[in-house]
Amino acid sequence: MASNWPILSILIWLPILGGLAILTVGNQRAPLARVMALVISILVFVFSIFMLMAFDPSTAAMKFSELSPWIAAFNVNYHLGVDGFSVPLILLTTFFGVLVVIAGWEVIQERVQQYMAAFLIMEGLMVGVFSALDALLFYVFFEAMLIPMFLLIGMWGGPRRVYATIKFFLYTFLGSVFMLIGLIYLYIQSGTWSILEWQDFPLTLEVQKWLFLGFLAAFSVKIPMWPVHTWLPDAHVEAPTGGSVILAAIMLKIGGYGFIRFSLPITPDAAAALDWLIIALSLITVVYIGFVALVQEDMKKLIAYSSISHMGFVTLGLFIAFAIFQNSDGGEGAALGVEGAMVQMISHGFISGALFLCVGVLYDRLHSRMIVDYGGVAHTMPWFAAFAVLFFMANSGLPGTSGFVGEFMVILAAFQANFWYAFLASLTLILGAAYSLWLVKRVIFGPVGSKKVAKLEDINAREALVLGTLAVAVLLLGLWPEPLVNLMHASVDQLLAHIQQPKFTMAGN
Amino acid sequence: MNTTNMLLAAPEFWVLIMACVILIADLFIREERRGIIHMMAMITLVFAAIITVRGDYLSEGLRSATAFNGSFIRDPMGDVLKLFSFFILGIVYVYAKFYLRQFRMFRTDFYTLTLFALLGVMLLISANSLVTIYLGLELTSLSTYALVAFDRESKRGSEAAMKYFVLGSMASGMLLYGMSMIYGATGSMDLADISVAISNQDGDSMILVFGLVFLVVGLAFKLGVVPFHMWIPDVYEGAPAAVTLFISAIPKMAGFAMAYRLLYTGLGDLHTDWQQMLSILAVLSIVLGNLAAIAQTNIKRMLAYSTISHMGFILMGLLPGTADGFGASMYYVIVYSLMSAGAFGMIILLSARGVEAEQLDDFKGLNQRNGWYAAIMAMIMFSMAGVPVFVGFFAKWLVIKAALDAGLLWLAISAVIFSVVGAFYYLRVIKLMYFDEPLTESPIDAPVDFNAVISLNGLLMLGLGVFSGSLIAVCMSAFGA
Amino acid sequence: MSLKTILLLIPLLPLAAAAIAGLLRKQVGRAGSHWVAILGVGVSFLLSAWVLYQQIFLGMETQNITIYTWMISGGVHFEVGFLIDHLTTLMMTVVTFVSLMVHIYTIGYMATDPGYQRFFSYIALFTFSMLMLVMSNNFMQLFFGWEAVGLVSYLLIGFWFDRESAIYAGLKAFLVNRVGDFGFLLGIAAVLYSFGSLDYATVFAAAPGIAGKTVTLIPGMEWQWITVICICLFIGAMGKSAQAPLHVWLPDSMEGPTPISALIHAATMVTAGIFMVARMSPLFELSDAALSFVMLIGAVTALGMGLVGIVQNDIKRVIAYSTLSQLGYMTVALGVSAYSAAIFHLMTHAFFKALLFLGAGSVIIALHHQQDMRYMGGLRKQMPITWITAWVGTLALIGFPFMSGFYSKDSIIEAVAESSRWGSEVAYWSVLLGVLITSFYSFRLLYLTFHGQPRYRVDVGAGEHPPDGVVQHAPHESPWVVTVPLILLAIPSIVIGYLLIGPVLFEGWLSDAISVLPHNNVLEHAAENFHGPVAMAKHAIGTAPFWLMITGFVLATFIYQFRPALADFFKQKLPGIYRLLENKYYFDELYQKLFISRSVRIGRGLWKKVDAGVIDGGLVNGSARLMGNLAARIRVWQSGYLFHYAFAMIAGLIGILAIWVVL
Amino acid sequence: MLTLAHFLSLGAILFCLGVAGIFLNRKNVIILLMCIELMLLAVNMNFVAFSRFLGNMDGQVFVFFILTVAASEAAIGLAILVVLFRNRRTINVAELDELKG
Repeated sequence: MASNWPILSILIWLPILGGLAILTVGNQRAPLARVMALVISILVFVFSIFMLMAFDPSTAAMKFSELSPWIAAFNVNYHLGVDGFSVPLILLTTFFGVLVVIAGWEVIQERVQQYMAAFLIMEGLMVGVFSALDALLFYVFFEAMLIPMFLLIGMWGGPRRVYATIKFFLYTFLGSVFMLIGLIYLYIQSGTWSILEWQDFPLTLEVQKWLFLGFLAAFSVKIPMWPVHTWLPDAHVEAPTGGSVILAAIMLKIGGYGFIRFSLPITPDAAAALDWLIIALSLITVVYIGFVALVQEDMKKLIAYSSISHMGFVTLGLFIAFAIFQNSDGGEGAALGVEGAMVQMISHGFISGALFLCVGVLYDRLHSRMIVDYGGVAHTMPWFAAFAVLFFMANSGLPGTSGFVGEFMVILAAFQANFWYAFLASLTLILGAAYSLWLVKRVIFGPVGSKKVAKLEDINAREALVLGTLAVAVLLLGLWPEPLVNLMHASVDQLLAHIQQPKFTMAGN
Repeated sequence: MNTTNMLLAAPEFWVLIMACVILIADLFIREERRGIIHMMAMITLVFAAIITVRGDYLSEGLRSATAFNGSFIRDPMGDVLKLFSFFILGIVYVYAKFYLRQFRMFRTDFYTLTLFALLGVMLLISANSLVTIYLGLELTSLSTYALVAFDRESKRGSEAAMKYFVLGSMASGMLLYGMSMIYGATGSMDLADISVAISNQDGDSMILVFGLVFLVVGLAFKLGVVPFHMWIPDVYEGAPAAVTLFISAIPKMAGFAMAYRLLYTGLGDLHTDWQQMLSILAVLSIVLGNLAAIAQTNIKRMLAYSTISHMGFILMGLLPGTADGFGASMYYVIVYSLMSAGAFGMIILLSARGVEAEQLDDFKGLNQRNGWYAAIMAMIMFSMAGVPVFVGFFAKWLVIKAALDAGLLWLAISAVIFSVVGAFYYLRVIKLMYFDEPLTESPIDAPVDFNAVISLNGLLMLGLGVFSGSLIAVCMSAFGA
Repeated sequence: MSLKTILLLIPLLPLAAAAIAGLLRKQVGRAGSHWVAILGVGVSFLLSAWVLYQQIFLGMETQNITIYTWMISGGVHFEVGFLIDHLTTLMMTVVTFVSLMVHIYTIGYMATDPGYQRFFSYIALFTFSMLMLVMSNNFMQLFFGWEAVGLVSYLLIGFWFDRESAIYAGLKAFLVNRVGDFGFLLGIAAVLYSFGSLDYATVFAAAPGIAGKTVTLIPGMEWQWITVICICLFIGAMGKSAQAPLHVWLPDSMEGPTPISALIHAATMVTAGIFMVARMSPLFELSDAALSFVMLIGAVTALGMGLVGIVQNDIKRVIAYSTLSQLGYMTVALGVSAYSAAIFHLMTHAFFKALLFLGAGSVIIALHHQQDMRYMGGLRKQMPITWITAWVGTLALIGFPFMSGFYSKDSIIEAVAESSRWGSEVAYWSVLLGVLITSFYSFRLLYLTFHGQPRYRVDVGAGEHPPDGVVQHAPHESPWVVTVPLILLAIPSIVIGYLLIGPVLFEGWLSDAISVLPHNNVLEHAAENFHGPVAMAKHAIGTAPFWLMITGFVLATFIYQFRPALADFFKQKLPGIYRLLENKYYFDELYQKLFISRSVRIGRGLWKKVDAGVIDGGLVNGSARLMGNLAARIRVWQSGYLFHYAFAMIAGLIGILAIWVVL
Repeated sequence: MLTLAHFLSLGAILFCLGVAGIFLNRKNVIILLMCIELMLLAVNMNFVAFSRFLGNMDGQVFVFFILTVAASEAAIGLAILVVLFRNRRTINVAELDELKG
């Protein structure tokens, strides 16, 4: 493996250019489009494995950096690089890149080339988000990603797809433009777009607060947090299965990643000063959304709400650090919180992706997402039922599955900050189990719900492959998270050391 | 300073001559062979570009050169704008030929009028005194008045022309009134002299500001900024698509140049005053333009309101009064012209024999009829909405930065919020193309040159975005930034 | 083979068996799946026994082995490892033994069930989880096993997933357990916070250091930190060991197949809470308040649940309530610091309660899944082995001298009597009264099932699902796969107490795992009076518990053998009490109202009103509507009239003039 | 003695008349054309006055340009008027409202 390859550029541009190439295949040759998409996505995944193998987790420095001028007049650079935060997320992205292609193999019959291309282009853009070290480049990827998703939901989505997709687009767009203003402001102040340089750029507390709120607007919508979460259930419900999977598994993570890359290191003092806000919102998200998920009648909506609730742990884990610093001397729990948030993101990627795929399996057969239309699926689809129960259990945070790890770490960390934070966060143990298993009870178990259910066929080899892969991932991560956590130690330590240094003192007040 | 180097105006002379040649040539060319006129017009543009590029007028250390006793100026900014005017007019001609042929309006008048308008635009771009500004403006305006009524059978066209004419003349009157005040306060017509006079003079700023207000009004009308925008929707809708295409793409560049010359070269010392005026006008345009566009069902009219909001953004770039700001505005205006040309090109493309595709519904299901055309339109729409990686985003980014440079955070915030509102109606077009079923299955066909140009136009949206550094660098260096 | 390999094999063999039986169903077939499961669990049992042997006779040291590092984060090493001391080994042996018995029994019990292989897979998986729980050397792995057994319990309760009541019971069990786990997890977090580690050894060593530390969780109330930790942990135990008020899931769990009731809901899983508290004795010892709390909860459960057992008609439910009551005994023992008594009772209870459940199962298959005792009777003739073993189980349960239950239960009662803990009088009277009640309902069960006249009739043409009181075939004794486990369980039910009371309770065999502060050591007094098991039994004849037990026996005999009408008489005379017991103190209704309906209402309110109403309807779509309305309004300004346009321009001009020239 | 202020006032009044005519008149388009001429003449008045009082000829030169342009403007305006009348058979300002919204 030649270590001087522009591996990140390959990971970004191979799927994008490949996607554009697929577009030229045309409507008539769907099989060719599928095969091309599969080959490209596997190739990308293989490259990302190369990257993982060459990645040295022992330092926090950016690796595989690439730097060349892009908009020289404003000091904007094509600057890429990865650290312990980005690598797992990139791998998650490329992994799902392959899965969604397989998942959409037979399901999508119309305009296959556009469907596959949209996924590949989105994959490239998402890798771009995770590896951009130039703020404008980040923003460009961050926003451009909306386009393929917008089209995906709108073109292959459910009956209310237009409402859902426009809502999705405008919601996230509105959030991110505030960030843009913040970024431009930072450029005006600092003369650079480099995220890394910004991290050391002194800012007064007042300014930091405004910037923080700008970042918050973008990332809280993306992740999403209460009360700006309402786009997600609609988008998920209407999106085609693959779209839901990518949306839940990766796109939400971009919000969390943004907090890690921007909010925490660039405006650490504001984050410290406003941590109560994020913690409060996170806890509301966890509990409130848990209750809402409980009463959903649409499977996808339930999973969507459950995603939101789980994302509450990410923000909680990230911002709990400040409360821990105030409480204890060592602040070691802070690392637990941040790493827990990261693990939660990866794990939630697997689980929510798997859950949406499960719903997709049912939807493909019965064309309904409503819980009442099912019942007793375990009779006719035992293998599917086994997978579904596993994933729903993982969703409810069962130890031994990945779903447990992140929540466990964050709750442990939250306890270091405040008993009541941990108390409220732990409520998810009950709520998560309640909504997940209640759904299982109504859909998977029970007497056969209808004649249609009685005629269901169990999953085929392709579906089994997808779900099986995810099941392995979910279990592996649950039983041995150390390799994942090990990737980010250095980066987490550096981040935590960094955010304890007040920046505003350097700025003069 | 006082060298009367007529060669500086060589591009203008060339265009003038060719406009006259074409006017006369028409007498000798039969109707079936009118394609020759089109070729001649294209050649005019090509040579005008070559002449402009080859004009080696910059002597050591100077960034500009003047002619005609200082009332005409050649500088890099003017050259860039002129080059883009030629380029975009070339695009316009290709689109327009297709349209005019389909609608049986393929007459030489179109070419002569647009070339005269181009001459006016060029003059305006290079104008360095109140007189040349006025002349350039009127030359452009009078040609376009006539163009709007180009379809002599059209009720809407003649109504639009009448409205445009009356309002435009009124705006010229106001501009002139402002000029008279400036002249009265400074005793000069030459912008450089005016600038000097203002910086030396302390009293009598009352008349000056009074004049400034009128100038700004005239300018605002030219650009189509709220509340002087009322002509835009009606003219865009009423005029034939080919003319709308021209009006939306070319004169805006002159409008920007005029603003730069008048406000910065001439009245730079009144910066704080015009900054405030323009910021109010900008926010009004952005808000009203984007809002009103939502309610439209006619795509030409929708694009008209979208233009109004874009003009608000262009004004934002002028606010800081710095090279970066003007560069941003110029970048925006060029990008806008390209987007606008593409959008109207698509309308022309979809217009089937004798019926303009001016309803939004005409775009329904375009992706299923022809994926590539839909993709072009989608790129244009995303670009107009300011979604990255398309070039429109970078334009918005730069003008927002300019607003922040000027310390106008509130303006930047309202601009971005309403650009989100605006994104809604652009998305609606995409929704129609991609998510809806087509109303007709009839194939879309267009000549090769049209296809090539519209493809180029669409790809530019993406290409200029991905490789945005180059054009931005050109625009910035035009102002010496 | 190294010791580590052997120890690893003990849990992994059942896991492998579970995987094979579950995933390779087609390949191994029905017989293959039960063979593989039995083999896995059997070897696992033998290995456990070997370890026990090593410990007892060869003096093997306590082993604290790390298997692998699960994760390192925030300076904390999370590891998976084994702590093999006497307590662990005892549990391992009991678990694998009972599990093995249940495995064998299942061959007969589930013979015709289509989910045969799945069932074996589940119980093998359960054995694995339970072993991981008891063998753990740290809190995290404990929690792993803790939840894993909960998962298998959930799956097994809902094993017949076409039965609405079964899947409901499964869900209920899991959720109620989750409530307990909620506290447990907080407890674990508290442990980590206080000690910086989750390793038992580290934590227990550091425990005395935080005694006296206080915390204010609610303003104005200061608590001992250690009390908070212990109560949180104990909430977990309350869920798992079904202590009031988190007991509601256990009776419903009887919806599962009977072998499961024996294995999970009587012998092993439900005792995990007891095991856990005993394991945490170094922590609990530091908090008198927490122990009092534990003791009182146990006392309430012991008495209250026994009472409910009296009015149940479902044979399994009677045993289930009996289990609850016995778990209450164990908890009381924990509360008075008699941890080894609790563990001892746990062990004896595992045998005799498994025996009772399996006996009940034997009856149930004989009557074609009839579980209502009102339609049984007189089965002693057809099912002699079942009948005798049931008697053995009953005698053990009620604590008849020399039987295993006697030694463990009497020790507990004695320990409570010795205790001077706050509230120990209440506990004492509860456990004492409990003896009477236990005796009463146990004999009621025996009489109703095996004695008297049959209250069913045999009708060959009754069809697949005959009405209550009708069976298709005459009942007969169960096959050997059923009766052998019964016999094998009956033996320890008789002798294990006799054999082990000395070493386990009084000779400090468990002292390497359990620590008791001197002033709490209630068993010390009993140890002084202990002169061998025979003497203890003799001595018992003169004590209150013995006579209470006899009273219960006499009452039950009188009512159910001679005067059946008396039962109805009491029912009619004491309708209030009867209804209260019949409805299990209305806990289910209360929870339904208080939590479930309310949660659903809250959820729906938040969803429809706040999410869909305020946020989406108001802010999101509201702003969209606002924009639309504004757009429609603004549109009107573009009236089409030239003079309006001109006016707008002039207004604009005048506006700007007004601002800049006039102002 | 006539001062600059007098001339300017006259110019302003004429200009205002022209402007007011445009938006007050709701009848005839031709009147609009006349109003526009009036505005331009008002401006001319200003230029001439300024030129005279500043002693600078530029203003008066500009006036000639304005007059010329005004003439061509009138020509265009009338041409449009003719087209308009041909198409709609009316030159009533209040009826020119097909394009709106």
